[in-house]
Parts: sequence; structure tokens; C-alpha cells
Amino acid sequence: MAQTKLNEVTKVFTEDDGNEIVAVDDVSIDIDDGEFLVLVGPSGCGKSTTLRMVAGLETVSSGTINLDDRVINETPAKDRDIAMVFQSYALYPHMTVRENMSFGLEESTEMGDDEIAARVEDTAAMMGIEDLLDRKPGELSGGQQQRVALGRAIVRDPAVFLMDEPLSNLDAKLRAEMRTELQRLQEELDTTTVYVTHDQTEAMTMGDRVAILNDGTLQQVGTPLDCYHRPSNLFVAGFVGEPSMNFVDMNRRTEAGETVLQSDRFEYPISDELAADVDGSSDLVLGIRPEDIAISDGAPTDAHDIEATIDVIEPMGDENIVYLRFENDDASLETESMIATVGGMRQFESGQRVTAHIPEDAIHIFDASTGEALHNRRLEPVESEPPQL
Amino acid sequence: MAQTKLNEVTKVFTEDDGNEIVAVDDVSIDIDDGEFLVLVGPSGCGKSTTLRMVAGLETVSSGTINLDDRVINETPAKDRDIAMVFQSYALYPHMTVRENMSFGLEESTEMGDDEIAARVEDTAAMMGIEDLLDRKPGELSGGQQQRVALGRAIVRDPAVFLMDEPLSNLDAKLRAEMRTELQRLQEELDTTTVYVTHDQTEAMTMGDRVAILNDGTLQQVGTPLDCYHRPSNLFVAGFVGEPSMNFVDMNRRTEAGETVLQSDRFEYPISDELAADVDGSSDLVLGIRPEDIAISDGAPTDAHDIEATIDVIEPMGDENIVYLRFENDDASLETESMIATVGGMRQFESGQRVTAHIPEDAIHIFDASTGEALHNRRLEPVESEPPQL
Amino acid sequence: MKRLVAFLRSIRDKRRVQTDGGTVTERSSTRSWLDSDFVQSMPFWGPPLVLMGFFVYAAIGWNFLLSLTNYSGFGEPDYSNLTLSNYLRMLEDPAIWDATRNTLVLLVAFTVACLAIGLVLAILLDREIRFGRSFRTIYLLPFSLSFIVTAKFWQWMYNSQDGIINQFFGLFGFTPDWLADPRLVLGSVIIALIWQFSGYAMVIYLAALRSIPSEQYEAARVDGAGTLRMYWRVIVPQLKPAMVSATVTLVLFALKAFDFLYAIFGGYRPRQGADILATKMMREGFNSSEWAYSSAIGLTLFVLSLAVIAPYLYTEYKRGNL
Amino acid sequence: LTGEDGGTTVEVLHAWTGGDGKRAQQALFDAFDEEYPDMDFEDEAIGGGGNQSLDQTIATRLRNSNPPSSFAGWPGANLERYGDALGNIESEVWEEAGFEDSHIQEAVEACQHNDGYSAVPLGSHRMNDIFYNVSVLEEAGVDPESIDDADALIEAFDTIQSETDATPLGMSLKPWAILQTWAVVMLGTQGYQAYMDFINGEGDEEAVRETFETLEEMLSDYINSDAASVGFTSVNEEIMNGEAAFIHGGNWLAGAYISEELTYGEEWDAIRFPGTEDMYGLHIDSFIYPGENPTPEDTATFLQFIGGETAQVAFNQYKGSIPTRTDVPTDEFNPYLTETIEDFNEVSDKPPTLAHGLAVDQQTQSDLEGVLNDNFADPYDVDGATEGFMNNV
Amino acid sequence: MSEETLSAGSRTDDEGLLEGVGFDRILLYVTIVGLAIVYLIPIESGLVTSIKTSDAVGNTQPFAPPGPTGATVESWTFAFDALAQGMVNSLIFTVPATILCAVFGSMAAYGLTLVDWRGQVAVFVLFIAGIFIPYQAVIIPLTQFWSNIAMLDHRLGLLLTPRFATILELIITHTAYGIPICTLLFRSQYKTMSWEMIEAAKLDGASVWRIYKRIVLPLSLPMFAVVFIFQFTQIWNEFLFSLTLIGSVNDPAASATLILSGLGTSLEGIDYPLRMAGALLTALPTLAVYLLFADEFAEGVRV
Ligand SMILES: Nc1ncnc2c1ncn2[C@@H]1O[C@H](COP(=O)(O)OP(=O)(O)OP(=O)(O)O)[C@@H](O)[C@H]1O
Ligand SMILES: Nc1ncnc2c1ncn2[C@@H]1O[C@H](COP(=O)(O)OP(=O)(O)OP(=O)(O)O)[C@@H](O)[C@H]1O
Ligand SMILES: [Mg+2]
Ligand SMILES: [Mg+2]
Repeated sequence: MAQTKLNEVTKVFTEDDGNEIVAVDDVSIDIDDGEFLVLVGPSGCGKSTTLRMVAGLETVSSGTINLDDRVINETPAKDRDIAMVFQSYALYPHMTVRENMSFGLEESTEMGDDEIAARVEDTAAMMGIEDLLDRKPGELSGGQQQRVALGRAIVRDPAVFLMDEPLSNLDAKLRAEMRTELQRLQEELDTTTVYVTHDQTEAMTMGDRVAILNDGTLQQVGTPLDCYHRPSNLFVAGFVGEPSMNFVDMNRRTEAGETVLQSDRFEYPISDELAADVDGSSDLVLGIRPEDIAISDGAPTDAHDIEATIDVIEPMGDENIVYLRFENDDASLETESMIATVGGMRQFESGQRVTAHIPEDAIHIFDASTGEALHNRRLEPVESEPPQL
Repeated sequence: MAQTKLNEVTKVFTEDDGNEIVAVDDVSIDIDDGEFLVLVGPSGCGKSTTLRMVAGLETVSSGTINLDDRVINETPAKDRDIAMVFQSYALYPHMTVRENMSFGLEESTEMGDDEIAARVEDTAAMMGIEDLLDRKPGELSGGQQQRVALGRAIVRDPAVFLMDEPLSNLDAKLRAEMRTELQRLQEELDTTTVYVTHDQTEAMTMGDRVAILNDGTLQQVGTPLDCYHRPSNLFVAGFVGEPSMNFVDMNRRTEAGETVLQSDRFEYPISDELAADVDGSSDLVLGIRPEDIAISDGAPTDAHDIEATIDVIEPMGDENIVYLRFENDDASLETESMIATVGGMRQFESGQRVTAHIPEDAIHIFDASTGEALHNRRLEPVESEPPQL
Repeated sequence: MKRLVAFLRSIRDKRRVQTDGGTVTERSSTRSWLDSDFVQSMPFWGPPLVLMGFFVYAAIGWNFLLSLTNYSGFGEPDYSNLTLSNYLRMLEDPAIWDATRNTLVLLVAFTVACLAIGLVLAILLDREIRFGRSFRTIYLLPFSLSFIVTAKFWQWMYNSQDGIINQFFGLFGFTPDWLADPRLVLGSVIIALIWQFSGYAMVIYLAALRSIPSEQYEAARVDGAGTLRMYWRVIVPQLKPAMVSATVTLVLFALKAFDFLYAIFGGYRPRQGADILATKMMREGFNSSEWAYSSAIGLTLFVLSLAVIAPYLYTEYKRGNL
Repeated sequence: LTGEDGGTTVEVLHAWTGGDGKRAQQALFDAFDEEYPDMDFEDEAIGGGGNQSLDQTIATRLRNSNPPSSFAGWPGANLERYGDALGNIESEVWEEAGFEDSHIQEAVEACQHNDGYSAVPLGSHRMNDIFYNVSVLEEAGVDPESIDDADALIEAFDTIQSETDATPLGMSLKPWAILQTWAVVMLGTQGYQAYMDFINGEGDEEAVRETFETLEEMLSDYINSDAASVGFTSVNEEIMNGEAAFIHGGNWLAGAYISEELTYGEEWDAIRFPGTEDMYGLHIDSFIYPGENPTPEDTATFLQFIGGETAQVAFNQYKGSIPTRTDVPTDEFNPYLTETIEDFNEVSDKPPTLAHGLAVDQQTQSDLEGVLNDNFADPYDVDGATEGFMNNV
Repeated sequence: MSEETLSAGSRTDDEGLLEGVGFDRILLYVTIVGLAIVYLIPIESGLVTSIKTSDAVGNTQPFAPPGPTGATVESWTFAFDALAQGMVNSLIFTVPATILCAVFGSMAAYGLTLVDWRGQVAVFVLFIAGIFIPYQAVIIPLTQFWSNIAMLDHRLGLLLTPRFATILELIITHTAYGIPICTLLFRSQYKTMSWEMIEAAKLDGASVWRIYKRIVLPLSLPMFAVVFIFQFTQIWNEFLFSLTLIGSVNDPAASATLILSGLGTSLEGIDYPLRMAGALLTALPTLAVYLLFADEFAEGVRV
């Protein structure tokens, strides 16, 4: 258990032809003792590279990595007291589960055989794999292999766990199961954990905090809901959530003392309070999550009600994904579209004219040029839900 | 374009050790001209085998396959006028895109070179791959390869398209994109298509009808919403939808003229109308979809309100997944649990006591022994949604 | 090996103590040098490299040096006067030209035939044959034999009176002396070598065929191609990498055909029409003690094989297969 | 580095591994053992590929400075290939044993090397005899005595061809075998002087060409069909079992007949190759003395024995060869060899053999064999072969 | 061999379906069996000839077995006497050289593959190129080296008889020239080995050496089998080194192939039964190894 610190860590790969690839760019994260940090981001954004630098499997190009107060940049992997769980499990195929689990203890500690055996048994019991101890990895199912891989890391009782997409080789059902189990274990062991994933669900549900990377640079570190509801920039807003947030390019103008956002297809007046947030910029992006758009049959009754046409409906059973098209008279402009999600039992038809309500409380506004979030939605918890049919 | 019929088709594989594996068991499906049929089911249920029998890549053990009125059981693959898109794309790596697309025409038709070239160009233009025609598959991205694979099938203008998980090698974003494109194409071309997938979203959104297979046998054929809301048996109910339907084992008893379903943890009175549906059986399974469970803070007010404890909440941003635990005084019985989904802005805490409302309109009842659906939910479309915050 | 690293470490540690105050980066860079993969892996590849490098590369260098002397007979080579005279002598030696021509004919005919026959065998066996493994074993059987053994068998096969081949051709009243007739002898040698090595080409092709996903076959069939067209247009072109690697190896087997020729002709001098550079080289050296000249021929052979291998290695390198 | 490992053992290498050669060498070494029972002596037969294995072993050991005490080999020009690797035994052997006087002059000269002596002759084969199966000739009605020139010989071949099933001329087309026959044809048709001119590098192209033409006439029609692939010894078997009539070779052939216990004059016989009646085709076997000798004194003793009467009688009577000494009594030798010995002393010319190292050095001999291999081993290219011969001597 | 078919999913063509179990299929089997006969004939003919008397050789078809009167094992006993010593010699140098090649090859491949450092490709190219060297280009320096510089028989004269000195030369030579191919074979396996697994071991605290010993070595045991088989046949079958380093058939260190090359060519004439017996006897170990491990062999020769 330890506090892990990344200070302005950068990793540059030099390719054979001399090209330099900046895989990780000036990333600083403090990971608290016992924290579960999830690292997410699109493919190639440098998640694995970051993790591997912490593990000591890649050298650090610049910056430092601290474990407690020790700089570990130069410490070889084998001396870092870090355990890693790989996507492919990376079990030793010629060893039994017992040997797999003992290996690390034998190599990295001075423990006696009995002690090792006892610890392996204990951990195996905790993981529910005591019956498998004498099997080889080839004789195990995917889920069991995953458990062994975890057990192998846990038995060493390391300062930090690193996990690189450990569940991505499992099927959906097993993945959900193992996800819960992992969470339970981490709570029980309380070992600092860095977890790489590209799965939305894992990112949202597992971590104490989420660190979002894009193109090697750190975008935001915060609790999952923070990142969902208070994204610090366009990238995070768009990356977190599925279907992702709707974005509309807007211009700000002031009309009779009232601030109005104007897109090609519709205008959207905003309150003074909100106008103050967006004061500096005039090229803006309005963001609204699909579930926050309310759709009704009636005519617009509100300044935030906008007429729209339903393009396509994808019924998913539990909900319908509705593709909305906003049009106005100027046919020369491109149509704008949004995605909304509505309850699965509601019925719409393609081509139907509806009114989309975009509540001011739920909108995000970003600076179009920098991508910075200028305003995030209001967060007022709903205590009770109206009966839903 | 053609009507395709599977009549009691069965496929038995004989393994080397003499074991017989019934991969497809007595499956009959009529596929209409121009229909988009999606074949879903768990891994190993016989989806691919079915498709391959239609393609002529696998012999049929018994039953017949008709293309229009022709029995094609004995027709070799190359004479069936069927195009297939493979999961791995199966592009010919040594040929350019143009050659890949021409190959089928050269082999299966008498067309002249000019005509072939023209058709290839046309199709490529339609697929937006005209710029790639002189590249080799190795130089294309996954999405481009997928487009070429589709183009290669389309250019032949076959009677039937067969697609075996064509999108499963793409990442989530590209998959969503290609899914829409495929739908658009199929509408445009109006060619009979059989599409194998194990992706819920694809199954729900792409097909005119869905055929659900389990263990080689056909479970249900119907529109996606039919299968979601009116599953014909426990398997379909559990297979379609994510998170899947909650099931509770129930006994039926009659009490003062009123029919009550009794589980270990709670009882659930049902109306006479519904009681009539379940008349024959006393061992029942009650099914309720997570989104149909309404959760509130107040005390139970209704016979269908049940007290529960919140076990875990997984906030997903747009919604929260709530794990409910039902308990009663008899500690010897196992607890029962359900999953409910509620709006993302609502706040609950782990351990909180809540009331779960299970509306009678939304429940499904199955025979516990046969798995048959005895009663499916009422389908009363919700016309307008209450404003949601 | 471990001790070596430990020793280096101890030196480093000592130095650190002595200087007492080297900066952190200095210390750590020495340390990381010792921990670097290069140093750590050296004990593994170093000794084999030294052993192999000495016998291969030092020997070739030495051979080159020898080829510049006029070393012959029983004395010691004299390295003081190095000239290219042996190479000039090669240019003037008609036997060299014959041998070169025969070497090339052997190389090309043997390689092409092995590749073709191997391909046919591989495709035949790729078609879900019962006892397929047994047939594979049979076709590959000759590959396990020594050149000398093969030579003995084929000497008998080719025997002008009692050999099987003439027993067969005798039915048509045609009994040439396969190993004596200058027009036939090279062909006869090549056929025997094909017998020995076509199974090898087959195995290479089979492995490549196995690695072609069955979807390729299925796609071709769904696309309307018959079996022959399928193989010709879809499958065979994908065997190109296998063909390249088989070619290189076959060429090398062909270059080693000396053993076979020596054994089947019972000495350094094959029948007219079957002399190749390898036999010529051995004859000049080990029969006539013309060591320098012989070295020059050996080096020519090396250059010849380099011409085949270098492009291969280069493309393999480009493809990242190395 | 004078072979410490050999110590005091006298190690003698030769290639007589089978048949008459084996018997002859046994007789030789038995005789030596008898005479010097205390000497630590070892003879080693290195067979395989004719003399090839022996040559190679010698070459390797000489190059490794690990020579044997002595080895069997041809003297004459053949010695040139060993360069400085041979030692001089002029005083220790030749002068001490007085061999210069007791051996024929040709043998004395052949053993000289680097202004001294490096070999001691053991015996001599006659190279200009042509042997025949008596009954085959009788069946064909050919009178061997009447064959007085090459044309007559070819006529005889023709008769045999038409009258019997036998092959007229048993032949192996191994280059050395062609070479020895070529040499005798040249001697027979062009005469001693033309031959000597040729081997001295002053050959007359016309003479060479005519020789090839005659040879072509003989080879192209009258030899066994498998001549290109069979070895010389198996051809000789055909003579013995009557499948072939004539064979040309050194008179080791006689040794083979003797060891098969065939009767001279009744079952086999020999005539001089037509045109060489007054010649003795000279072949010499000798023991050669390597420099840096591991056992100089004992080797000298051994070589003195080799050049002596006991050894020459013991060995040659079985080998089908005759002593190079002029003073050996003939009583131990069979009638054929006795006749040969008599001839040896009477003929006017003793041309050195071309195919066995006496006439030309080893490289030249090898080149000539190469020319024959490439041009005159069926098909027979007279022009190419002539050109090759003229260029290589 | 077993009845296993070669695993190749659905590569049979179903085109023959209409004609019943197709004519195609029959033709296919006829071709395959016919070719098998062609491939076996030289060996079969050798085998029957080896047990014929010299009369029977002339009287019977070369591929037909001898009648009871024409059969003899004389050639085999003679061949055995001639070759026994050579087979022993071959074994004495083949086995250690094979083991050394495999060990060095495995180590080099590990050092060049599983440990990640720049420049390993360059070193690897040196190894690979070593596979393709024609021995004629090195044979003269090689003989010079052994006979004039190393001179093991002199230097180690007290420890080794000349016979074993020569055998030691052969062991070292074969090892040196076998390393490249073994390295390639091992590397082809190591490249497919999971890199993550090696990293896992690193994180588990194992050093480079320990990873080799505890992870890589046990996992390459199947490859060792392949390399042993391959290299054993290669070295056993080799001839050129025997010819040049041993020098003579009569040398006490003569290898089986060297003796075989001169067998049956003695003054008695060409003895085909003896030659065939000798050839088969010499081939016996490699044939046996090969027939026992045909599949491993077939997988292994993918150079
Ligand atoms: N050894 C390497 N040499 C050169 N470039 C590399 C190397 N390893 C990674 N990269 C590059 O660094 C960038 C980051 O790679 P990294 O593996 O960390 O991404 P990732 O976020 O883990 O992606 P994924 O989700 O696909 O696993 C990528 O552009 C990748 O191409
Ligand atoms: N060639 C074959 N030989 C023997 N059994 C086979 C063969 N092909 C398929 N099977 C078996 O038939 C059953 C159905 O296989 P199929 O490939 O059709 O499943 P699937 O529904 O496509 O599964 P997935 O979603 O994993 O692709 C499986 O149990 C499989 O093991
Ligand atoms: Mg990664
Ligand atoms: Mg499938």
C-alpha cells in the first residue's frame, strides 16, 4: 500500500525510421493510498504506456514516478513491489495454478516454502479457486484464468496493483460478474490500484476516481459522476456517456438585454446567471445529454422548446433512441440533429413532428475554440421519481 | 432477390471420436423477399452453422432449404447466387480492392471486362471506397476493409446476402457507424439478408425480424419489440435486453377468491384476468424488466409495492443501476434480489430502505417447468412522457 | 555469466565509493546500463555468437585472404603477396564456366521443380485426406536421409542394366546410361535430388496453407470459383512468402549437392555435364592441393548464395519477420 | 612437431585392401616381420576410391606435419606434388644399399626428387599388355598371334562382335582407364618417340589426333554398354567369366587371374598391344619417404628392405608385377611373369606410364583425365580431346 | 500412423455431391497413393536388393523380393561389420553436438528475442546469414584451423587419443555451424511466446536468468524436441566435414557416412546388395527418429 505520484511524466518512443511518437505527454496524477483509479481514453491514447511506466516495463522519458517518497524511475521492474494483471492474463502455461501463484513469492521474497504454501492457499481460498490449485491454466475457463491472474497478483501483497484491461477477454456476462468481484476485492484489500479500461461501464462503476487521457495528455481526473456531469472540456463530455452528449455549434448574441445562443437551426435564450459564465467567448458549443432531452407531441410552450422532426427511432426495448432533425426555412444550411433517449414504451414514428425540450438546467456550454467547459449543468439531485409507466 | 425457406433443417456433426453434435435442430424459418432477418443466440447455438448451410458451405443433414421454389440442398455454393460477408472479412490479401470486387463477377458470370469494371466502380462509389480501389486490403483500416467486404458482396447483386457477425471486429464507434450504414444500404438494395450477430443493439435495431436460437433450436421469430415485450419463453425473455429481465420463482395460491403469487420473500396478488392466463400451472416464474420497477422513498401504498433494501448502486451517468434486496423475517431463506434502472439524476444510498413498485401491467409470467410464457406484459403505448428532470 | 555481471557491479560500486559523490544521474546511468537489456542478454547470445561468428565469418574472411595468395601444395600460405590472380584464372578456366552453368541449371531446375511438385503434394494433402499424416510422412521420408544414402539408392535406381528405371524404360526399348550420358547426367542428378527434397517444399507449403483461414476458401467458393480456379487465383498467390522461404532453403540444399555428387560418382570428379562449382572447388583443393584457387571458387560460391539470400534477408527484415 | 604421438612405431600406409593387392602386401609385410621381428611396425591399408583415400590421407597428414613413416605411391613426376614435404634418403638408403646399381635405370631416375632420392621402387607393372579370354577368342576364331597392328585388333573386335555374344573390348570409361588405354594406343600407333615428345610437352598434334581417332574407333563400337558407369575391376570380371574378350590394363590383371587361380595360356592369355612389341610400358610402385620423418632410422631400414630382393620377390609374385631389380631370380614367378621379366630385360624402350604418375605430374595427369572425362567418355569428341591434350601438357 | 486426417476445416469441395462420392475424390486418392509409391520405390528397392545374393540381383526384378534361395543377410552382416565403428563414431559426435546446438540456439534466441534491446535484429541477421553459408566457402580455412592451429591431437595428446581428438573437432564444428539454424527455430517459437507473460515474470521479481530457467526453458521443451530431431538428422547425415576433417575411411574416427561413401566400391566390383545394406544401415537412426517423430519433424522444418 502506497501513495503513487506521477510528476509531469512523458514518454517518447523513437521509431526505427527516427520518427518520435509522444505516447504520454506531461501527465501528473497523485494516486492516494488505497485508491482505485481508473484510466480511460480512446485507443492509442497512452493508457497502457502510462501503466507500464509505473510498472517499470518502460523507461520514463522525463518526469518522475514516486512510490511514497521514493523516486522509482530507475528501479527495475522486479524490485518495485508492484503487481500487474494483464489483459491476456499472462499465466505461466507450464505451471499449475499453485506454482503460478508461488512464483512471485519465490522470486521476490525470502519466504520459506511453508509460508509461501500457506499464503497461496489463503489467497486461493479468498478467490474461490482452492479447488483449481493443481490444474494448469490450459484446463481453466476464461473466468477461472482471470481469477488466477488476480490471485497471482494478490498473493504477493504488493504496494500497487496495475491492471490493463483485465476483463476485456471475457464475455459480457462474465465481465459483469468479475467486475463486481474485483470491486469487492479491492475494497477488502484496500490496495492502491490503477485500472486501465475502455469500457464505459467499468470506468463509471469501478473507480474511486477516473483519469481521462486523450492523445497522451491528461484531460480530467475526478469521480465518475464528476466526469459525467461536470466534464472539464468537450473531449471528456463527448467521451464519457453512451450515446454521447449532443453538441451544437452556437453563436452568442445579446438581444434586448437577453443573451441568446444562435445555431444554424434554432436559437436558445439563456438566463443571466448562465450568460455570465460564457461571457468571454462568442463561439460556443452547447452540449446536452440524450436523456435530458424531453420529447412531447404538443406545440412549443417554452423558449427552450424546439420543434424537430423524428428521423429514425431505434427501439432498444428498455428505451428508444430517437434521432431528431432540426430544420428551419433556410434550406441552404445543413440540418442539425440530436439524439435523445426516451422510455421504451413510448411510441413515435419516423417523420413525426415533435417538440424537444432542452432544459436550461441540463445544458453544458463549451468554448468552441479551446474546448474548455464554460458552464456545466446544474446538479440538483432528484429525490423521488414520478411514477413511470 | 428471393424468398428463402428453411424447412425443418437439421445439421449433425460427427466428430472424430464418433460423437454426434446436433448443431442445428429442426429449424424452420421463412425469409421474405427483401427481408432483413437477424439471427441471434448465445455462442455455439448454431447461428453460423445455419448460415453456412444456406450458403452451401455445409451440407444439410435433414430438411430442405429452398430459394424461391428451388430446393438448393444439393446445389454447390458457387452456383447458389448467394453472397456472404465474413466476420474476418476474408478479403483476398494479394488482390487490390478492385480485384477483390471483380473476382466474384469474373468467376460467376459471363460479363465482359468493361462491364465488370463499370459495376465495380459503381458499387465502390456507392460504398464510398472509390479512392481505395487500387490498394490492397493490408493497407486499409478495419472500417475500410469492412466496406470492401460489403462492396464485394453487393457488386455481385446476389439473391441473398448472408452476414456472419460482420461488425464484431470493429471498435464500438465504428460499429455504430457501420450499423447505420448497413441498414441504409439494405433498405436501398432491398435484398434478402440474413444477419448473424450476438450484439443486442444490432439485433434490436437492424432486423425486420429477429430469430432467436438456443442450443440449435429456434426459440422465437418476430420483430425485435415483439421479442422484447412478448417473449415466448424464459430463454428469450432472459436473452433479450440488457440488463436482463428479473426473474423470481413463485407459487400460485388462491386466497379468498383472489390469486396470489408467493415467493420466498414477498407475495404478489394478481388480477382475475391475469389469473386466468396462468390457470394451469402452480410453479411459476415472475418476470419484470429493470426499467419497469419504480422505486420511491415512501412506504408501500399498494399491494404491488414491496419493501426492499438497496444493495449497490452503479451510477452510469444517464441512469443508475440499483441492486435491490428483498428480505423477510425468515432468515433461513435466501434473499431475493432484483435489478432496477432509474434516472441518472436520482440519488440513493447503499443500504437505504425503499419501496419497489412492480406494476401488474408490466409483469411477465412463465411456467417454471416448461419455460413457456403464460402471460406477457400489457402493451399500452405511452403517448407522452412526463417531464423529466 | 551472472558472475560477470556481479563483477562489473562490484567495480561500479567500488568506483562509487571512491568518487563518493557522483551525481545521482551518473550513478543511475551506470546502473541502468548494467541493468539494461543489452548487458543482461549478452551472456545468452554472446557465446553462441562468438563460436558461430568465428567459424562462419572469420572463416570466410580467412578464405578470402587465402584466395588472394598463391597457396598450393603442402607448404604454408604466404600472405605477403596478395593478388587477384586466382580470380583471373577462374575467368580463363573453361571448366569454371561449365561448372557455373551446371550450378545454375541445377539450382534453377531443382528449385523450380521442387517448388512445383511440393506445391502439388501440399494441395493434394490439404484436401482432408484420410491418413493424411501418413502420406505426409512418406513424401517427407527421403528428406531424413543423408545425401550419401540417397546417392547409393539412386546409383542402383539408375543402374544401366538392373536398375528399376531402365527396367521400366526397357519396356519401351530405351535404356540410356543415366549417370554416364553427358546429356542426361545432370537431369538424373536433379531428379534424385527432387526426390529427396520435394517433400520439404511440401511441408513448407502445407504450413502456409494451414495458416490461410478457411474463410478464404469459403469466400472464393461463395464467389463462384471452382476448385482449380480457387487454388489458382486465391490460394496459391497467398503462398508467396512460403515460396520465397522454401526457395532460399532449396537453393542452399542445391549448393550442398557436393555430397551427393561425390557419393554417386565415387570421387571428386563427376561425369561430364554434372560438374558444379562445389565439386570443382573440392577437386581443386582436396584433390589437387590448389588451395588458393580452390578458396577463390569457394568464395565465388559464397557470393552466389549471397545473391540469393541477401534480397531474402532484406525483405524479411523489411517485413519485420526478423 | 615430429609426431610425438607416433613415438617409435613405424607406420606405413598403402591402398592394397583387396584381392591380389591384399595378398601381395601380406606377403611383403610378413617377410618384413620375419626379418625384423623386433621392430615396432604397423602397416595400414587405406582403401576406397582407388588411391583417392590414400592420397587424401597422405595429403592431410603431410599438411598437418604429421606424416607417416612411409607410404606407397608412384614415383616419377608424381613426386612433384609433394614439393618439400619429402625427405632425402640418398645416403641412408640408396647409397648404403647400393640401389643405384641394382635397380633398372628408369626406376632409379623415377625415385629422384629435389636433387636427391625420396622413394624406393618396389615393383613394376607392364602397361602395354592386352589380356584376353582364351575360349572367347577360340569361339570367335580369332588368332591373337596374328594381330600385328591396331587395324588388325579392330578387325578382331569385329569378328568377336559378329561371332560371339561377348563384348570385344571390356572397358571402363573412368578417365584414368581411358588415359592408360590412350597411352598404349599412342605407343602402338605413333611409336615411342611421338609418345615421349607428347609427355615432354612437345607433342605433335597430328599424332595425338590420330591416336584419338583410333581410340574412338575402338571405343565407340566395341565396348560394353555400361562402360561409362562401371569400374575397371568389374569389367575384368566380365573377362574372367567370358562376357568380354579383350581388356587392356596393367598386368595387375594377371595378378587378379592368378589369385582366382585361372590357368595362364588356357583360360587367359595376353599379347603385347600391337605396335608395342618392343616396348615395356613402365609403371612403378614405390614407397615414398616423407620429410620430418617420425622414425627416420627405422624407416630407412624398412626402405632398404623394400628395395631388396626378399621384398621384391615376396610382393611381386602375387601382385602380377615384376621386380625393378635386375638381379632377381625368376623361379618364384609364374610363367607369365617370368616372360615379362625376360621381356623387361630385352626390350629397347620403356616408356613411362601416363596414367600412373611416372610421365607427368599429378596436376597434368588430373587435367588430362578432366579432358577425357569431358570430351572422350562417350560421346567421343576427337577435336575437343585433342585440343585439350595439346593444351594441358 | 494414426488415422487422423490433416486438420483443415471444410477444404473438401462439395462439388462432387451431385455425382455421389465423387470421381474427383477417387482420382485424388489414386494420385496420392501413386505418388507415395514413387516416393517409396527407391527405398523399397534398396531394401529388397540388400537381402539378395549376387545371383538373385541379376535374376530378379530390382523391386521384387528375392526368392527363398536368393535371400541372404550376408550383405547386412558385412555392412554391419564395416559400419559398426562408424556408427558408433557418428553417435559419439552427433549426440553432444546436437545437444550443444540446441542449448546455444535456445540461449541465443532468448537473448535476441525475449530481451528487448536495440540492435538485436542486426545481431540476429548475423545468425541467420550463418545458416546460408555454403560450406565450400569455409572448408579450407576450417581444415587449416583444425590441422595447423588448433591441432587438438597434439595439444590434448595426453588426454585424448587421436580418434577422440578428431571427434572433438567434429563436435565443435558441427555445433558452430548448427547454432544458426537452431537459433532461428527457437526464435520462431519465442517470438510467439506471450510478451506479457515475460513481463509478468519480471514483475514477479525474476531476473533475466531466472526467467529463462523457470519460464522460457520449460516452455520450449517441445521445441527442444523438434530441434533435437532436426539437428540429429542433419549432423548424422553430414558428409563434407567428415570427408575433410577425418580424411580417410580407415581413420578410427571415420563417421558412418564417410565409410558408407566408400562401401561396396572395393576391388571386388560393385556390390549393390552391400551398398544398399550399408545405406539402409546408415539411414536407420535417422529413419527411426523420423518415423517416430514425423509430426514434430514436419512442424519443425519450417525454416
Ligand atoms: N513500443 C512502442 N514503440 C513505438 N510506439 C509505441 C510503442 N508502444 C506504444 N506506442 C505508441 O504509443 C501510443 C500509446 O500507446 P498505448 O499502448 O499506451 O495506447 P493505449 O491507450 O493502451 O491503447 P489501447 O486502448 O489500444 O490499448 C500509441 O500511439 C502507440 O502506437
Ligand atoms: N465442423 C464442425 N465439427 C464439429 N462441430 C462443429 C463444427 N462446426 C460447428 N460445430 C459445433 O456446432 C455447434 C454450433 O456451432 P456454430 O458455429 O454454428 O455456433 P455459433 O452460434 O455461430 O456460435 P458463435 O456465436 O460462437 O459463432 C457448436 O457446438 C460447435 O461446436
Ligand atoms: Mg493498451
Ligand atoms: Mg458463429
